[in-house]
Amino acid sequence: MSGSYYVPETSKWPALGSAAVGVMMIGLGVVLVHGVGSLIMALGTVAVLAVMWFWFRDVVIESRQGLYDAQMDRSFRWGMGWFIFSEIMFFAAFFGTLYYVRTFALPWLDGEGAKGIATLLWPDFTASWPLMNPPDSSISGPHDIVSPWQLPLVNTLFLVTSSITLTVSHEALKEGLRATARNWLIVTLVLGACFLIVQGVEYYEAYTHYGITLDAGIYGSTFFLLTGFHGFHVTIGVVTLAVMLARILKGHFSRDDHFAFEAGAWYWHFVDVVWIGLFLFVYVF
Amino acid sequence: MWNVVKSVLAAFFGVQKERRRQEDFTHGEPIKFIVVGILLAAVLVILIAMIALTAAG
Amino acid sequence: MRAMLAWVTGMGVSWLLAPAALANGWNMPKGVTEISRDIYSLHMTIFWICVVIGVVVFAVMFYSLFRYRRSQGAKADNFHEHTTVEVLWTTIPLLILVGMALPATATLQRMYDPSGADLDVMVTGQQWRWHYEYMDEGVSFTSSMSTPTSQISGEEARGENYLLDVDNPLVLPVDQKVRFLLTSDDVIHSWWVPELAVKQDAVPGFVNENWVRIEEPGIYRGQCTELCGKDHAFMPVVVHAMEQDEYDEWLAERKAEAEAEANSVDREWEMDELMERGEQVYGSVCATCHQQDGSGSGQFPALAGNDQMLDDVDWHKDVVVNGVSGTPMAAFGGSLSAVEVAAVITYERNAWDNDTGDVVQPSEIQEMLE
Amino acid sequence: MAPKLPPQHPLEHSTATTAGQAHEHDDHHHYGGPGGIKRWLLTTNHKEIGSLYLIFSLSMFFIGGIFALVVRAELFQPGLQLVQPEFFNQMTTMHGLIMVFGAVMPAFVGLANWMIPLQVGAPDMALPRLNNFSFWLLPVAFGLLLSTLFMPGGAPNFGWTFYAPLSTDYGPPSTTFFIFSLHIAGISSILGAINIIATILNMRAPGMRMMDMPLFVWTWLITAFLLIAVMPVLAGVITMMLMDINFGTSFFDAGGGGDPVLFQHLFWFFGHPEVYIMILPAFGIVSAIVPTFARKPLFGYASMVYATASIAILSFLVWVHHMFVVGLPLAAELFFMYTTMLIAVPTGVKVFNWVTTLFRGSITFETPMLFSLAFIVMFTIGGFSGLMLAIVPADFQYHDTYFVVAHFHYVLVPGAIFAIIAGVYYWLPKWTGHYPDERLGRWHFWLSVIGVNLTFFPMHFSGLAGMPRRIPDYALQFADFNMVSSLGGFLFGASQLLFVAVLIKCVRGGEKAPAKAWEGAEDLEWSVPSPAPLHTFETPPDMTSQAPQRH
Repeated sequence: MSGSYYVPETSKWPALGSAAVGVMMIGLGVVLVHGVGSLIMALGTVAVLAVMWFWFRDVVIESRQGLYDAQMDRSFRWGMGWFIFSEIMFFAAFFGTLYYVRTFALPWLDGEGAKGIATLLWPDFTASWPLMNPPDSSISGPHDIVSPWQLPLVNTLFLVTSSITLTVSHEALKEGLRATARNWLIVTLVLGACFLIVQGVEYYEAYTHYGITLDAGIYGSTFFLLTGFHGFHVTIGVVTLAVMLARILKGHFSRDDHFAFEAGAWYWHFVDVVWIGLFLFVYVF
Repeated sequence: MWNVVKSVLAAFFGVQKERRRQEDFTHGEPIKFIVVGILLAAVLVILIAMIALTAAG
Repeated sequence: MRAMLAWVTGMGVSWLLAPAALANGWNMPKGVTEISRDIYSLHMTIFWICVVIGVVVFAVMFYSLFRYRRSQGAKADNFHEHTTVEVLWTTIPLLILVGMALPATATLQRMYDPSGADLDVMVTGQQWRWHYEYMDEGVSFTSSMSTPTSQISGEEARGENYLLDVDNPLVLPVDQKVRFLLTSDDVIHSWWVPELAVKQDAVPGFVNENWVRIEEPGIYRGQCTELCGKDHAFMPVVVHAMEQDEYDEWLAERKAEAEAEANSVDREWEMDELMERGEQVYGSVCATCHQQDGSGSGQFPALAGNDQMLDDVDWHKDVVVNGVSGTPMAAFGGSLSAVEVAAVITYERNAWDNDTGDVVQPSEIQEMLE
Repeated sequence: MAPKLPPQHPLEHSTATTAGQAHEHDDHHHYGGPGGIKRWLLTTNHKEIGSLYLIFSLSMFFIGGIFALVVRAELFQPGLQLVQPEFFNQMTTMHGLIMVFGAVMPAFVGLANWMIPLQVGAPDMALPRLNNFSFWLLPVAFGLLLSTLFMPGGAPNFGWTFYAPLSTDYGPPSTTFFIFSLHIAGISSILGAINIIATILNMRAPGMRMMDMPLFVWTWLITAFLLIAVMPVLAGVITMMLMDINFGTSFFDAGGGGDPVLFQHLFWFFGHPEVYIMILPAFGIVSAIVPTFARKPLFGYASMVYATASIAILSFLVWVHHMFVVGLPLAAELFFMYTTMLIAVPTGVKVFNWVTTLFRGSITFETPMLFSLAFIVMFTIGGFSGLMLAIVPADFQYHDTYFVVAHFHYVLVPGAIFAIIAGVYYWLPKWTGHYPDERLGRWHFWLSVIGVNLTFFPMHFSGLAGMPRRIPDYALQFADFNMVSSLGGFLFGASQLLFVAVLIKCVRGGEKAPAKAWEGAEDLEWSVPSPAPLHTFETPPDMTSQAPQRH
């Protein structure tokens, strides 16, 4: 008897995908280093997106054909689970940076703690968080900060609510209530989009009115590093969920076969949890 | 529970009787071992940190 | 099998030779401080522990390889567990490690106690030289490698202290606790003198502490040990340890020089004086990058015939005093005196057929520094 | 852990699969896939991808090796003869980067691709298309990295550890491209590791429990976990570098409130587990080879698993031992000294287990065994110098000298690389159906052993005598050591050409190997024919009857 595990035939998407990634990264590098070549970068990016489209399309087709058994399903689950773990570690590096800067570097520069003698070099520096006046006086710090209790709080509500609506949608899908699932997924998407818009407004405010910029010292650096990569991940999540909506509209997914939706939901919850961390440690404390 | 702790400690030490190991792997729930393992690893880290902090004065 | 035996013999011989070799000066120096001797003894203790463990383990291994050859008809046993042995070979190493950790901790505690220093020296790493400042004494100078490039390229025979000679060594008194405060103006450097057992990174923007109490007068040589760019190999450290009275004399001389120089800032300097002083400063500070003949190399621009520099004296002064951010050109306003800066600028504007005739007075630079 | 569900026929491909099984020996028109270059570009087969990884790794090994020989040639005598310091620094940097990310890691991934499905009785890797993607990212990444050599300002010249601010404020313009090439290589590693974990956890033959898995599988499971945990941290830190270089942030600049040392913390939080990523699979390979040629079960299988896991966990707690002289609070130095010393215990256990496996065996000395035995001895020597380096006060003298260079080359060359070579000799019969040439293999072995020791043993002495790392020129008292090292380096490099000769010969022909190519070999891969057909275990082997295993 033949085995049941689906081993796909040859596929051109992986090789094309890596070529596309190469073009995109080289393009980005040329733009950053030489200030030209945005066309190469754009081409590469489009190619990457196209490859993703076709690759996932193949997977969807195979899934629709019923080629995937329960073991394959588990492989996808392990794969997605560990992928999210890798994303957690990516953010862990950034949270670690924030922690290190606030707990060690800044107090040391100000003369506190085991290596406080560094204050010899920065006699006028006083540590504070958010850091308004960086040690080097030629770097101008922000002159105002983002209050956590305005836009960030709104965004927190958006994202937490969206996690709940997504769960409702998921439960509905598990019950086979496709229309309900669709409606709640739309609500989730709207909330996600609202989050991104509000984040955009906040960035605009920060840059133009508060003087929080990438080159405003370590506060601006960590602020944009963390919120920026988070926002990028939210964008990916929104796109993923939009694809899931399209698939629901096309009649994909059944009560017990909808791992793509579930994977998207895992990802969304991960993005939500990271935001809670951000809200607490970037904005509140 | 005590058996789980003992097994995890044995694993930390790296020596375990074959019979006990077989038991753990046939009857034990992996999640218990993982949780206890993480907790005891944290204890070990804290212990070493305490020693280091004491020595550093 | 003969090959096996050759290998066993070879390994055995090298293990026997290793300690013998160590006795012949291939080893870590014992050094001239209490800490360095402590470190040496830690080093030798752990070394011998490793040798003993290695001899035992490899003896069992090679015995097994020899005794249980299949070509000699050895039949394989089937055992694959033995709790007692396993407990033993986990516990014993653990105990040995605890035994090693105790003296290591004690030594480290002493190394980390810079309190009660008699003298503070600020050591600043720069690409690619060291700057020393005797804090509270008003004495400071840069120390650059003095091995000529002709020796490096092989045109001239290499001297005894090839790559390990500097123009101005760090002078320290013996039997005094000297505290080092280490920092850097550009990248991370590391200040190391093996015989003083001091190796400490110099990190830009931060200050590291270390200390030494040298017991014997002498000249001790070391090198930068953190990759810091192209001339990483060419920034040696030389410490000249002197008896207290000799040191005091040296310091007094240096102080007098510094004072004289400070007083001379306001007076009008002659071209010749500035050129003479400038050539000396240029050779010690600028020549590693811009070359002795001002021809530059790679990313370092030529100064001979450099139109931007020659046309705009203010720009020239600004570059030397404040550096150029985003390039290796450091701000020398902090580490050179006003006289030195004025001298080197004058030199650069008149040497190598630049011949502008410009004279930059120390007073102008002093103004910029304030 | 993963009870196999009753096999079902896939809807579309049942005919193809059945046909495939009938023509198992006939690789080329199997599945009607493309031939020629396209076959290799588009393949989803774990064996083909494994071969691609191994060939890629071998070419990188030679490129990185040539860079090392440039370094050794310059260091043959004092003075600057061949290259200028700028280029010398590029060579040391590229040598390190290529060897770590381009040679050793892909070699292990290649072996994992080939052997893990065979050792756990799986038809392929869990996610075959992703597998192909992981591989083809590598040529892109390293093509980009190598191209930096031809960029204005030259290639990265700040060491493979690329400490800020030398790499950020003072790096060449190509640094941005170097960062992107590492990003791509990192994505490749993460995806590869995810695939390996999913394969091990989900694709084992029915009845094969975790504690029945061969140690190569176990060590790779743990390695894959380490990869997924730390490669993203590397991605994070190089992203921060990128921003410091191009967007004016101040993560590693005290003037803006950052800290250059933060870079080192993040880098080594990745870097230390990375070191074990490069040695744990080697432990697995040696743990397969030693029992085979001692014809005796591995001593202490369970403790080997535990030791591997403890080494992996401890690897997250020791990163600061790379930074003992950077200026850290005393408590930190002590904590990391204690944890580092602890690692010696599980590592020692491994060595003791191997030696005890030899004890009262019935030993023969085929080439894979010779390399494994050399691994045990010389890895242990590297372990000893590692233990010495853990003693913080002594490390103040050893740090950044050739003693460190000697240490990590002992664990990486006769450690990781010898294990890879041993694994290749061991599994070549399974891959090609022919035994590798034993005579050439022995020459390769002895010349390598002599070359390696001539190269790296004197470095202990030059380091202790005070020679710093990464210098293109040195004081006269180090001249003899360096001359010997350089001669050894060229001997070792040249003797690797023999390896290529063995490989080519073995692929083209040689003594035919049976399914069980080595008398004492026990694992599942030896139950399939040699050479292994393109598709194996399409029907999973039932392992339930086989328990208890020999472990």
